Amino acid sequence: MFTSTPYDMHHRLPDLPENTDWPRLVDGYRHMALIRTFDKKAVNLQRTGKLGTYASCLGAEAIATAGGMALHDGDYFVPYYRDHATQYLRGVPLYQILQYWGGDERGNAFPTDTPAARDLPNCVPIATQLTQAAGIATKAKLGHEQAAVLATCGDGATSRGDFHEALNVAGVWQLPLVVMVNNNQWAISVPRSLQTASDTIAQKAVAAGIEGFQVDGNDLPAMLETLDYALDKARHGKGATLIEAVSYRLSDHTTADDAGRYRKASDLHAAWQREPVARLRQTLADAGHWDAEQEKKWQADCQQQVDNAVETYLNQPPQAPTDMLDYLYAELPEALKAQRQHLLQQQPGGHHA
Amino acid sequence: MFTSTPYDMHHRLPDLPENTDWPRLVDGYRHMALIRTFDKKAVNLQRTGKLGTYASCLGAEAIATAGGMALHDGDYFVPYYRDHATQYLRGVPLYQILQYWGGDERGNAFPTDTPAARDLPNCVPIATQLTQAAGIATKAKLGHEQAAVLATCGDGATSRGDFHEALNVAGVWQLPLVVMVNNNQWAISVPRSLQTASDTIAQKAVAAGIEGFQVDGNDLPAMLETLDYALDKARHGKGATLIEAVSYRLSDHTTADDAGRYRKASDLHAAWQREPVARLRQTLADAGHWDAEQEKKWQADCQQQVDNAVETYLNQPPQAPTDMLDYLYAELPEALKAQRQHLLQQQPGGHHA
Amino acid sequence: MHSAQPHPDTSVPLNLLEAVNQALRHAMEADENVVVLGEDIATNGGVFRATEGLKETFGFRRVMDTPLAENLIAGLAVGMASQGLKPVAEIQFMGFIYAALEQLISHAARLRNRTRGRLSCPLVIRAPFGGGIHAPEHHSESTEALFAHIPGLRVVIPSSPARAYGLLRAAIACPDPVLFLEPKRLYRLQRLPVELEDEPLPLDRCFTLRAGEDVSLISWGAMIHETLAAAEQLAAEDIKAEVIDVATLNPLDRDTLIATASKTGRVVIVHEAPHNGGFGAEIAATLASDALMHLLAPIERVTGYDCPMPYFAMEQHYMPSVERIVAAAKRTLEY
Amino acid sequence: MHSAQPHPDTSVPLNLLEAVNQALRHAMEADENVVVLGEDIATNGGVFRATEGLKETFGFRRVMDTPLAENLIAGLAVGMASQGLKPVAEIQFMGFIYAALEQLISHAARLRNRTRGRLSCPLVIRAPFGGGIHAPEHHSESTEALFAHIPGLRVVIPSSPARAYGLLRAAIACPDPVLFLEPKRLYRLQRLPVELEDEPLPLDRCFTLRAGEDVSLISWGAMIHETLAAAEQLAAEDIKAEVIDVATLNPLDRDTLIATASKTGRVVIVHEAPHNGGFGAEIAATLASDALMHLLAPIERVTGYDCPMPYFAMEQHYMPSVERIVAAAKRTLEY
Ligand SMILES: Cc1ncc(C[n+]2csc(CCOP(=O)(O)OP(=O)(O)O)c2C)c(N)n1
Ligand SMILES: Cc1ncc(C[n+]2csc(CCOP(=O)(O)OP(=O)(O)O)c2C)c(N)n1
Ligand SMILES: [Mg+2]
Ligand SMILES: [Mg+2]
Repeated sequence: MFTSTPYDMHHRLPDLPENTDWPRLVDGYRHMALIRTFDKKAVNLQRTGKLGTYASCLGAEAIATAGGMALHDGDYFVPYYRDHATQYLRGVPLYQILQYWGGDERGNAFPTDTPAARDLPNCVPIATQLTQAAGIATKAKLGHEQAAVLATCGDGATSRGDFHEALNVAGVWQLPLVVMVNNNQWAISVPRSLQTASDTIAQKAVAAGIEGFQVDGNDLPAMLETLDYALDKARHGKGATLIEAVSYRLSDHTTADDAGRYRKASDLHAAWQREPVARLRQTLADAGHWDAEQEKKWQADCQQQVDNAVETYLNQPPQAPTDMLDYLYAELPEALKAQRQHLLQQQPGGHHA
Repeated sequence: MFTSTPYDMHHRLPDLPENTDWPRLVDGYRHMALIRTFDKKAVNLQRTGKLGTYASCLGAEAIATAGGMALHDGDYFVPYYRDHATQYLRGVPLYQILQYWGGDERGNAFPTDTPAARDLPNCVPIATQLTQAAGIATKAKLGHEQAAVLATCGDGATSRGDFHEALNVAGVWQLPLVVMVNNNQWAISVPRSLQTASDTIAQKAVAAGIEGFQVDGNDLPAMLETLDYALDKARHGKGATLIEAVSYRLSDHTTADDAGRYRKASDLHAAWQREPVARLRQTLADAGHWDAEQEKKWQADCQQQVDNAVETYLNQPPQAPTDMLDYLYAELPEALKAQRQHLLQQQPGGHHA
Repeated sequence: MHSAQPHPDTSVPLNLLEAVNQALRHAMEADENVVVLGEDIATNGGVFRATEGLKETFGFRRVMDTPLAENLIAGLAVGMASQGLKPVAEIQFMGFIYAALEQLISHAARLRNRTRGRLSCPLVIRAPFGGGIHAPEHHSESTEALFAHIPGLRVVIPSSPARAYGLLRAAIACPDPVLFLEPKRLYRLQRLPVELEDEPLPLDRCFTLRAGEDVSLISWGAMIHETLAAAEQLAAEDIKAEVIDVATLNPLDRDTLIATASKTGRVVIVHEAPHNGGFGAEIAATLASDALMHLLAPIERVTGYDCPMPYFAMEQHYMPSVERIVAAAKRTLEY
Repeated sequence: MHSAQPHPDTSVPLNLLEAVNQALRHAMEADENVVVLGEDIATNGGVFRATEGLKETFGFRRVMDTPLAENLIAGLAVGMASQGLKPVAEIQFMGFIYAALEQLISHAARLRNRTRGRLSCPLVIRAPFGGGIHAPEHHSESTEALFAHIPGLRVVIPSSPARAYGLLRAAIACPDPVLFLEPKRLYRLQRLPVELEDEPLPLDRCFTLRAGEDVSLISWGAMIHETLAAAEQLAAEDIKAEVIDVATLNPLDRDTLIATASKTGRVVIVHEAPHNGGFGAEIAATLASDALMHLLAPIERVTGYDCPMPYFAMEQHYMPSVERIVAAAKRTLEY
């Protein structure tokens, strides 16, 4: 029932088998490099007052990229808030990701012509997305959709009852659900060791009677392999899976946090030795699928894409204040019409009162 | 970490070892027989309109009796609502148990000179008592009390997040907590198989990194052995334990339920073959520690005790309506004085308005 | 003004529970996206039998016994609703709904707003509420005010079989999340004619159950019955009371309330929930502001006391009585 | 009338956050049964630093980083409090308190009542609340009305460093469960003198922050600051506003509120929470009933709109402004 794939703690990825799909890994590398560039820019935008509190995905690139790559268009994605790479791969433009973290709900109005159209938005109340993901999986199952639902959360989220309730119903209803835990060792300042006494997070699957895996979250090929298996299993009606992706949060919790208060510099330094992006680049380079020239060009490309996204983001027109009422119900109730009128009057040009 | 004691599905208990504490088992038998007499009477009182909705403990006698016997005076008990035997053994008089089910909060004002004095009252919102039990265990641990906390719940309760949250904190804080699940195969009409896909409930301990046992809940000696071990372990600071006590609910869920709608008569019949009271009587008789004469006398005694309790219960004076306000805060707030006055006036003799 | 006048030709006599059951059945027939879920609702047909027979007709796929977890039930419903299903979830008793609040407040009520209309959340949560049936502890709650204060969540409370049917059909058809509270004391009170082929009832209108000029009695849920009885008693003394069933607490039909208060100048608001912060306060505050110049007496609130509903031995001392309503109405007249 | 006049000799300048921190420290020094628990409160000293330094002084046994689960935090606190500890639990943001509601409603607020005084539940739940700091989604809630409607649960909201200190000391000493809501927008606003050796402040009294005869401005929490600013503006036009900080929503000090309304005849109630079913309704309803004959104008409520607090880009459009308060006050005067 529960299998543990020991993950490599060193800075090199394990050797890959002969039949490795190199183009897929190169693609994966490109995405990871792009999202890292994006992430750095987002942190800077926050520092200069152009973005709100932002949750960096530094160190989570392989996990979220693998999620985005392994999902099929007909699948569903239920994120937490560190899944920028997955969202991007589902079709959310980078500028909209910035718009969200810029305090603007329009960032959640994903383009309707992409797989992201029906994905849930970022989930801020920890773990609450997981029972919803089970509900979506139920819908997919009832409709014989042969679709999988991928839901993500952090190691801290596993302490909330929601995590267990969702896994439990996924087990008993044999739902096409994959719950992937980004075990980055911290929940803000609380280390994994104070979160739970279980040796692994993967073994929590035992309580729900489903399969659980522990996998190196800094190893894109391993992540893809595990996700391919679990999502495929879900699509074929073979039940739910818990994946513990072991990583390390290389950033502060968010831009509002100062990890220096609780994290040892030596731990952070050690974690950098096995960070996912450099590891994959090394593997690709060693195998002759990536070189310095390509790297230089791609980095420039990434910068360009991110700069464009920032420009688009900064040029979005402001929302109408009445938007706060206009999207709440399918139709504005009679009872809110006076408030809407009042809001209109508060606006520059309107009649103040 | 997780051990499963296969339980005996037949109508005889397993053979007992040489050093069996027979007087303790005879005591246990007496308690179980008493509570069964009580239970039958309580159901009848409900049928004749003298009690409210009542949760029968038919089939749970060994579990709850073992709990009451294994607890020490300095321990804490956190019940659900089928633990009449434990409550009785902690010092709650039978009439007060009736008073509770008679719709009267005074039934929760346990005598102050008994171990029950600090026990929590029955818990109606399923599973909510478990995190509280963890809180009590934390208090016991902080105070170096060498005391254990025993909390109970049903199989249905294991689906609630509270169950997992409580076990998880008990694991990570190494709390002196024992959670005992009365797995009676039903949560009202929902069978165990629709509640969870885990093979056992005991294995849910794996998620919390604590020890879990499955034990035959119709086997008083086995229950005592397991509880002795787990409570002792707790008292000695060795951490928390989950116990799955496998039983069968021989009654309707409560007097408001009709199990005939969802339970096969043959299943019920099969369950009666291994019910805990007759089984223990047989074992004691076989070993020469109990005979028909003793049985007759004790049954008469039980009847007498229960009749006395019913009389005391029925003769309790009514509460003052102002009690609904007077116990809410330590001191009646100014803001409630007018309401209290109003309540006084509503009473016969008072001024209606 | 919406009054449930039965069409003599096609109406059938149903009690409130049967009306709920029929509404569920007909909604499931009309739209295959409607599914029901909850504890004990499939094989057992619900502890009150509100879902009786649905599993037999629609099968386990659309009638789901969930594991015992209210937070899960709400989360499942949110997930389903986000993708176009129309889940109708039962919470067995209102006293057990609190674990579902986070999903309702933080997700169900906000999903449309926070995705700027991309996703919506057309779920219905049904829960029996209120006291008076000698139930166990925690089984007799009336905490509707908590929900009425959640923007984005509709709160609907029927007080007759016809309104139960018509409002539940409307709630299920509604693209917004709805909390549908069923006054369990009325479940089997009486069979009354229910017109099954009418349009669903509006979700934003009060119902005027009795017209009158002297005093307005405003209530909802089971208390409507004490309120109507009080109106009857007042009539015997030639006092004409208007009785308004608020029925939808959010959004609130302020116009009808202001109109009745302006007409009679005297208002008694009746609810079973505790006084402090009860929803009667919102209505009283609205009327005191928007109908102030018409008020001839202070607004009276006849409510439960500021304590939890007592365990059943003292229930009747807690519940607002016909007597208290009549006395309050007279106070407004004698002011 | 309780006004926090500093004793010039022993007072120290603190901001609201520091006052909370000092109150926790002094309560822990005074009573070894006081323990604090929550997410990130020990090593990190709380995400706002309200518990900074406590772990260093009192150790991990009394300053507990819990696993990430608000329902657990509340349940732990209930269990501890039932056995004589005095837990002070932090919920990191009010937007994450909903999972704790079941424990608060069904247990904390009832334990004394349902055991007829055998057990009690002297816990404090602290939570930062309100908007205005450009926080992420779900971090800017003001849902105090939900809690004020729970009988048995005290709801306390300070609006200055001195009241934060004095009320938190009182809340921790109180044998009843208390929800203590901290207006996070004020955390670091200004340092003001706090008298650390005074008696704890009363938990059932409003504070009159400014006396006046023309109009009563009633508010609580961060909105006190807009309200005081509005009073200042009104003063410039020679309108004397009385400003009342309600401070304890449950139990509510109706006497002080009725007195001010009776004196001025004009009332403006200000809160950040949405309008419908907000706690302003309870105050307005009380005054419209018990001070009706003194009212010279309809009671005004200046509140948030009936929608969730918007994500921060539109926060300022949602928040009641000084301008809106002044305009409402003038409407009552021009009525
Ligand atoms: C229900 C809830 N409680 C608390 C918070 C505040 N909070 C935000 S992130 C976080 C830690 C989450 O840790 P983890 O689940 O490990 O995810 P990570 O951020 O490490 O990826 C906390 C406590 C929240 N957002 N929601
Ligand atoms: C939170 C909550 N949800 C629902 C109920 C209604 N209810 C009462 S008992 C019960 C089933 C409990 O089953 P289980 O935990 O197996 O205990 P058992 O009664 O079988 O001993 C339910 C659903 C409740 N009391 N509390
Ligand atoms: Mg983490
Ligand atoms: Mg059971």
